[in-house]
Amino acid sequence: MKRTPVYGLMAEFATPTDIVSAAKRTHEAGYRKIDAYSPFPIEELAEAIGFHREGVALVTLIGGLLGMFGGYLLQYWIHNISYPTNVGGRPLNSWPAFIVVTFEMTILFAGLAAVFGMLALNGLPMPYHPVFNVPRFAFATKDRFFLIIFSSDAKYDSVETRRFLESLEPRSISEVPS
Amino acid sequence: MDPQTPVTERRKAPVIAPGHTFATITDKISSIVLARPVTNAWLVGFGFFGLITMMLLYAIGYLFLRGVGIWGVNIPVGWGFAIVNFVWWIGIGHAGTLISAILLLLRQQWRNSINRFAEAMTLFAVACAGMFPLLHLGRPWLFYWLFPYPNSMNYWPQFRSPLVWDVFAVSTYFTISLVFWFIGLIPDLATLRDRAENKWAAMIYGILAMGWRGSARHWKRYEKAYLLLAGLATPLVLSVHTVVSFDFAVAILPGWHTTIFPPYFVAGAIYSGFAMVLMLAIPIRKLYGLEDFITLRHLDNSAKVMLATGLIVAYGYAVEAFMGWYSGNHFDSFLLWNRLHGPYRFTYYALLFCNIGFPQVLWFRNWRTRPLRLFVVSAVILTGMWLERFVIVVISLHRDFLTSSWGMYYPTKWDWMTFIGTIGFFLFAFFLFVRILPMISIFEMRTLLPEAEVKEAE
Amino acid sequence: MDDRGKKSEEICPGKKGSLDLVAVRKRLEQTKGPEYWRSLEELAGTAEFREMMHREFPKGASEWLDGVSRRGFLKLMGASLALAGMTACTRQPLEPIVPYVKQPEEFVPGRPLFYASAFSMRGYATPILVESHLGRPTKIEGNAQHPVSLGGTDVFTQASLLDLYDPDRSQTLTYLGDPYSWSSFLAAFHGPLASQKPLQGAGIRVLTQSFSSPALADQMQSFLKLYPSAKWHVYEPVNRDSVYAGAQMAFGQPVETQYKLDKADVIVSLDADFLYGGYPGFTRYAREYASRRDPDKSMNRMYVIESTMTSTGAKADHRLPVQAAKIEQFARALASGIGVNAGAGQLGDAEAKFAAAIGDELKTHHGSSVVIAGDNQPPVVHALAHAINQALGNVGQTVVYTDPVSAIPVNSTDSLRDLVSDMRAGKVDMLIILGGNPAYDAPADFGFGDALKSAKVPLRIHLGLHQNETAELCHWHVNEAHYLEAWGDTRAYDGTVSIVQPLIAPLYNGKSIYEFVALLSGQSEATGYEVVKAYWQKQHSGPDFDMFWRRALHDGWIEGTTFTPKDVTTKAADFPTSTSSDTKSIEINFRPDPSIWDGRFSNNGWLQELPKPVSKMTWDNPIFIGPAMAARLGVQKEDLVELELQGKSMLVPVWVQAGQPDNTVTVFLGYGRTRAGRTGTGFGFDAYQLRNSAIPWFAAGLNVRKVSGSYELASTQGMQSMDAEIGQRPLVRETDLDEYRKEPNFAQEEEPKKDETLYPVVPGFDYSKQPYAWGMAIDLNSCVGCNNCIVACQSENNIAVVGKDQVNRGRHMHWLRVDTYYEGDRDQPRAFFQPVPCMQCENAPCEVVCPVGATVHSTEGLNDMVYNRCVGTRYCSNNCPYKVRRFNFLRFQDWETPQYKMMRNPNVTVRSRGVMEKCTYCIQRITQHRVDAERADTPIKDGELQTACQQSCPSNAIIFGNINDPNSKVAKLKGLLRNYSLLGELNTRPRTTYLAEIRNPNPQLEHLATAASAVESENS
Amino acid sequence: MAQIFHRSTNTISRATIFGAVFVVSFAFWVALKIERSPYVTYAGVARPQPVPFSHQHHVSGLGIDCRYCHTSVEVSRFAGIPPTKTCMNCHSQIWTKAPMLEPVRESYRTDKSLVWTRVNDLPDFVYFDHSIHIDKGVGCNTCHGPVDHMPFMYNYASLRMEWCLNCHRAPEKNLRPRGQVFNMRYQQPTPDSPVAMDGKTFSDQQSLGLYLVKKYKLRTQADITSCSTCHR
Repeated sequence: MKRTPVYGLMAEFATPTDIVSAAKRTHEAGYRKIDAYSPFPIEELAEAIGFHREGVALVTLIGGLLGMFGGYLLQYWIHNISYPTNVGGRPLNSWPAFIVVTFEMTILFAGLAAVFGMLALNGLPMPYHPVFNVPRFAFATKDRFFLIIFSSDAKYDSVETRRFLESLEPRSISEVPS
Repeated sequence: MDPQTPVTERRKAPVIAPGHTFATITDKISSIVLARPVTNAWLVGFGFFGLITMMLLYAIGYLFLRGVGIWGVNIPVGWGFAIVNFVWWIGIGHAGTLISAILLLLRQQWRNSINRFAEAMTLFAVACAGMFPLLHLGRPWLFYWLFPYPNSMNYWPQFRSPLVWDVFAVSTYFTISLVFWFIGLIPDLATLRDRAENKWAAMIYGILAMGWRGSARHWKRYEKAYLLLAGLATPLVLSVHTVVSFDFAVAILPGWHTTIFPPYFVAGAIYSGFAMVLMLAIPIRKLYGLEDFITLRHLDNSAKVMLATGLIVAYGYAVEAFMGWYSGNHFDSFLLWNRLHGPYRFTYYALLFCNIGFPQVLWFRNWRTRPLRLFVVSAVILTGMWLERFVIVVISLHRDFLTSSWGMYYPTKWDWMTFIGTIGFFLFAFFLFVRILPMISIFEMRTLLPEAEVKEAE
Repeated sequence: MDDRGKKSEEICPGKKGSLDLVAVRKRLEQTKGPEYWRSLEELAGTAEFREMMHREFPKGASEWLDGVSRRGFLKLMGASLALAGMTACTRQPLEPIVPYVKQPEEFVPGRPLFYASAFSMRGYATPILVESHLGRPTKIEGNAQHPVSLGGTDVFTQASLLDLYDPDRSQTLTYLGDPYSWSSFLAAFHGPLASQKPLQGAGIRVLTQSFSSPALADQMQSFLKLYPSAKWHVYEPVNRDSVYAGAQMAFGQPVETQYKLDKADVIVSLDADFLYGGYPGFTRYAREYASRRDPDKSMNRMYVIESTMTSTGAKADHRLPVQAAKIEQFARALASGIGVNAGAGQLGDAEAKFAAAIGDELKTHHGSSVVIAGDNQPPVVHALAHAINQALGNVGQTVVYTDPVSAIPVNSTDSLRDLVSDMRAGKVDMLIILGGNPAYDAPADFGFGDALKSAKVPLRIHLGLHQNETAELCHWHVNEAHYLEAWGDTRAYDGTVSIVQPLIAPLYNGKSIYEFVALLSGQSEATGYEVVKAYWQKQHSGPDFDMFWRRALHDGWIEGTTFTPKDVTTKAADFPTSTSSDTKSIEINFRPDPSIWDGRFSNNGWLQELPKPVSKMTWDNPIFIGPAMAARLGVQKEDLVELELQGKSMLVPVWVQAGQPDNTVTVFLGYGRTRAGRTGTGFGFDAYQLRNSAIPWFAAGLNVRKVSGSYELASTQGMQSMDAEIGQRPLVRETDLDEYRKEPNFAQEEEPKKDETLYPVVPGFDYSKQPYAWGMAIDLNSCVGCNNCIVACQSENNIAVVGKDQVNRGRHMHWLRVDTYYEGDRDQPRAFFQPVPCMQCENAPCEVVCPVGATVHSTEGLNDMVYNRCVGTRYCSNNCPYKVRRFNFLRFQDWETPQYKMMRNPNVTVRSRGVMEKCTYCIQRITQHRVDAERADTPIKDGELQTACQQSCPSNAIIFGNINDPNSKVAKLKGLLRNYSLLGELNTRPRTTYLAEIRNPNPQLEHLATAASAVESENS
Repeated sequence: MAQIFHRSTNTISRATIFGAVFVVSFAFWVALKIERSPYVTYAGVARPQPVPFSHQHHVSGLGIDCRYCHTSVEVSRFAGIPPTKTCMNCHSQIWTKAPMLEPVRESYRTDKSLVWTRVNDLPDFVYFDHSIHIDKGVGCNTCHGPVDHMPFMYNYASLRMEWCLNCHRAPEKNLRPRGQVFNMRYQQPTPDSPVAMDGKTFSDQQSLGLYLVKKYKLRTQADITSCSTCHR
């Protein structure tokens, strides 16, 4: 795909309601490579830009299962295979006693999987990003809402797209340099 | 907030005072960190607790030099202050996780303004707690033998021991609380990054924020991960104090060998935890003028939680006492007798007063909504919960099966220095926290505003 | 401490620099390890020593006082390094290994050798075997072949090993405190001795403790032949004067009385504490007594009438606590009761009934009963006892008379009195004190100390193990050789002679008493070996002396030296009244301390920390006061009281002792030493102040006044009753003979069935399939609470002494303790002893909770404790229902003092700070025997493998062995119906079990017992 | 707002996070290696000795049996270090002038012991018994290695607990006939060099080992891996 000097076009909105409707219309207009930014989570927004499957849950589940089996097998191996000892006449495989650690390991692995999974899927850390080139974007973490159409979108055309965005009555429109 | 609050507000205080916008919330909270100059009050407190932390280090140094013998522990009372403090601190930690995780699952929006520093409190409390199991070892420099690592002895930890469970439970708890707290911070760190005038501040917050830019996709994954973490932290927090209670319940000692322990330890933990939350929240909201965000509603609710958990704890005591009599096991009945008439009876009476008697004032709204009174109640409860652990550990140990091996336990100055030292360290860390991180979750506060609602565009 | 400076000055006027030297010694007592040695070299006369002192010692002293110092700091560094997780990378330092130049043939490195020898106290020997590792004696055991020991020992014998290695032992010969050589002493001594020759030694006085050594007696004779006018005195603070006087009274000659307790169905003790160490023949008596306590055979019955609560009284079937003076009356009543004309004693009601009942029983046991009078009773009581035994036809049956064991059976009090008057009269030119410490323990009225330091005695020489109070007042002090360092011989209570052979060359070139006496009779170069051997060469008529000699050394005694019974006839029986008892006034009783005796063991840490049998007191000698009397006086334990007797008074703390007779105060001798050493100095209170020659043992008219203030006492037992306020705890299961016959398995209620468990057999750990499963049975009926097992264990297992302060904090380290419980009326209680080692539970609660698996089970059912794995959570101890685990809260072991390094058992790890430890059933012995058995391809035979506590138990109360072998003694005992597990209801499956205690009360006297139990039942 | 960070920081930040994982695990791995390294275990490291005594020379060169010097090895836990006398038995006759042996002669003259550096040095809390190992058919060089090829003595094995356990968990892997215990050239049986014993021939260690385990009545694995076997 040919590289354009422009990263995308960004429109700024004042309220959650505006950005959500704007995003919906952009998506309906056939733009696919789009994104929206808000200072707090807005469930409708992701829907609006057509983002549905996030995949964190799966990662977490895998992590959890790993922790669970890993935890129990570790204990089983230690007390039955590696060095079986007679501890107070208790059975080698004292599974009731092993439950606790198994449980803790499950939680630990699941938790870490959730966090790092989320970061990885979000491609974080990413301290540099073109959108930060837009001065107004600083308000994305305060009280402003932004919609962006990436230049990589098939339907993207610097003139057409700008006109389309204007039709959404944003506070302002700015071009995001790559 | 002063007692003369408008009647309206008293009837049903909101979780956030009217008249705030996204901008005002953001500015007010972030300015505490970015704009507000260092106050003398802060410096004094910071310095003072810094000194106490030094005392802690001194006590620890001497401990490593001479051995645990400098404490009051002996045979039969092999565990003294160290374990008492450990359980106490762990318990305190629990409130943080409860507020941030369980209340989140329960959709209790009022949590949003207190969860941040409650979680910080959890971290510091668990850090304090974590010290003790290590310090109370006879040979602390071998603590790592409690972890399974491929060593040249080909020998492993003994996973039937509750102490190993502790190691895993506490370290898991600390790790999860830490990441939970941290990802909660990410969006706010981004906010600070974008607000900071100082280049270096911007840098640091920027690195920590990891380039968060609030993309809708990110938010969706973020929310999911946060929810899952909450879902994981909830059973975790319950398990941790259950495991701690196993330290006692698994032993065969009269007074320890009880099935009631897990539930009533957890309840007790939350009980003391909320007490600590209030003891921190009440002065902070005054000092930093955050009455708008930490409103009487929060105090009221926390007080109610304390009342509820307090009653569960009371029930726990009742069952213990009843079983002592009903079981017909004369060791248990003697334990009860010993608590009531033995040499440590006063600790038991004091505990009954602090944990059951006095907190009943919380039935009255005007105790729940008067910050000063609430502060006192919390202090009393914290003392009571410490005493509870003392009663469980020491009274059970000092007179067990064989009358010939009965003994007494007298804490030494080193016991006290270590205990007070950890309190100092706890507050020291907390002072640091309020200076450099937003003590209230900004982005979650934003969601509390009415305009955060997306109105259906027709 | 400072007053000692003053004192020494007035003691030796004109003695140059005395103050500094006192200061030096004082500091020496405070310093430890390397410093101590260095100082000694310096003491050996370098010029700039004194100014060095002031630079060196404060450092040393402060180091001992709190261990934060160079060494301590290094430890800190070590610890912090380690904390950085670096332990993995800290490497073992290179160790040297030093072979012999010429290795003695009999030595096999790594295997101990055993030598027969004998420990003797007051002239009475305990035959022993001494374990030696490459020439270092490390453990003392009873000589099982010897008829007197039968393997048993007493606490003093066991602990005498520590005296050998005592770093405070006097290590040089001194003149006025300055070190001198032996040769310079000879030079200085030669003149005065020679000048006595013309006077026939009129100015020579020799003072010894009482002894039985034939060789020494012979030397004495030849010395007295050489110097006919010289005098030889004997003094023993805890003497047997009244025993011999009693015999004199009864038979006209001093005779030794032996008892055959195995033949006695009825034993009556008149204040005789014959079931505790120190009593002549204790080891044998304990064995014989125990042999008759089997409830399934014919059981003996013991009555004890005593004036102080003792372990003997605790074992009595009927015990009558009365004032000491009362006992004479009791004896009279008893005697006339069986037809001896002794005049009726004035007795109270109950006492009279008691006496009558005993009388009736004695009459029905002609020839099978015995009456034993205590050493502390006046001669007349002994005479009465003799008369009673004669009347009952016990003589020749249960009572045997022989020649006295003591070589000089004179009245030691009179002997010392004569000496003092001679000293005062200036008749003494040279006083030679061979052993003992009269300056400390002589009767107060003699003023021996003042007489000694007065210029009237121009030459004073002291031979002794310690630079003690007496040595300080003498010009010359010669450091004596310990009995494990020197040759000698001695008699057991039955006269049998044992050769004392040295295990090690004298550590500090000490001289033995034989060598010193040889010097007196002019053979300055004679060694102890030559003296002793020469003497026996004379005695031995037979041809092959070497054979005889080797045999004697090997067996530990000399064939045919046992005394033959004497026929003695009673003189005209009149029994002069000695004391009039008035029960109104308070009586004072002097007793030797059960742990440190007359003070000779006060620098012995093992004994100082040994819980005394009835009070469990350590490190102190509070007075005994009965509960009722305490209530009257309004005092309780640890209160300070002032005792005032005949113008003399002292302050002492109170111990309220159950079973102590009313209106009687017992004070224990041996404490309050001022020059004992770092362990003995300054502990307890000196009771000799009140004791004078007229009242060696007891006297009426004591005033007890409560004064303000209190004094902390260190008792190791938390509570002395088995019953808590709620619920009785049948820790010691006991009943009387009739009940036992009715319901023999009474002890086994609550004993869970073998199959009552949820746990399957752990694979590979099926004990029933093992060749060995170790177990122990402790017969509470046999145990006489003599504490011997505790010291034996301490010596075998390198157990640390922690000191009074730590004991007070509940940190004493004894692996094996003996609990003493009192039941019923505290003024007339029934008392029980219960030795408690590790129970080695099969379902051990301690193991489950150990996070690092430092304590797990062996396949033979041992509860292994792995010190080097322990991180010290103390969870195991918390979860141990028997509280037998011990923790090194601080660094209790002394790692510096070189002597202690020599003393330790090389087969047992020396535990360091922060580690849990406990009884291991002497795993080192088990392993050694297993290895040897496997090499020989034979199973370990029952009885050949013995734990330390079992080996030297005089009463055979502790039986250890293989419970998988149905024919082993332990298996048989565990099969008995009275076998029970302590706290069995917890189902911990202890390998150590107990045989319930069965008493054999006299039906006639039952009402007393029932009265007691009535009180008990209302207590509970 | 302006960019705070340069483009490259993205890669850097990810690299650091990712790398951290490796750094930590590498450090851990190193620690474990060090614990087992000759630096800590001295395995294969010759010690400084007062006299450069060569086992190679005396054992393979002169064919002196181990027991000539280590006399107590069959009867005691401790094999024994030869007294100076033992050296002088020969060296009073041969090499009487060798300067190298002066310390020995001096020790003999002055009756002062030679101070050697201990080579196979177990921690003090480990109680090893030579006699029983020899009795059960564990060869000298199984633990001490090719002593007959050691000009300077060093410990062959790490003497770590895991090393002891290797054998205690499967003794059959190392047992040999008692007669061969002191044979430094003994080879474990292979098909082409079988070992004959009691009229049977064994062509592999496994079968021989299992046979000896029975014959020498070795205790079970559980027995000899119990803690009190070595620790007291």
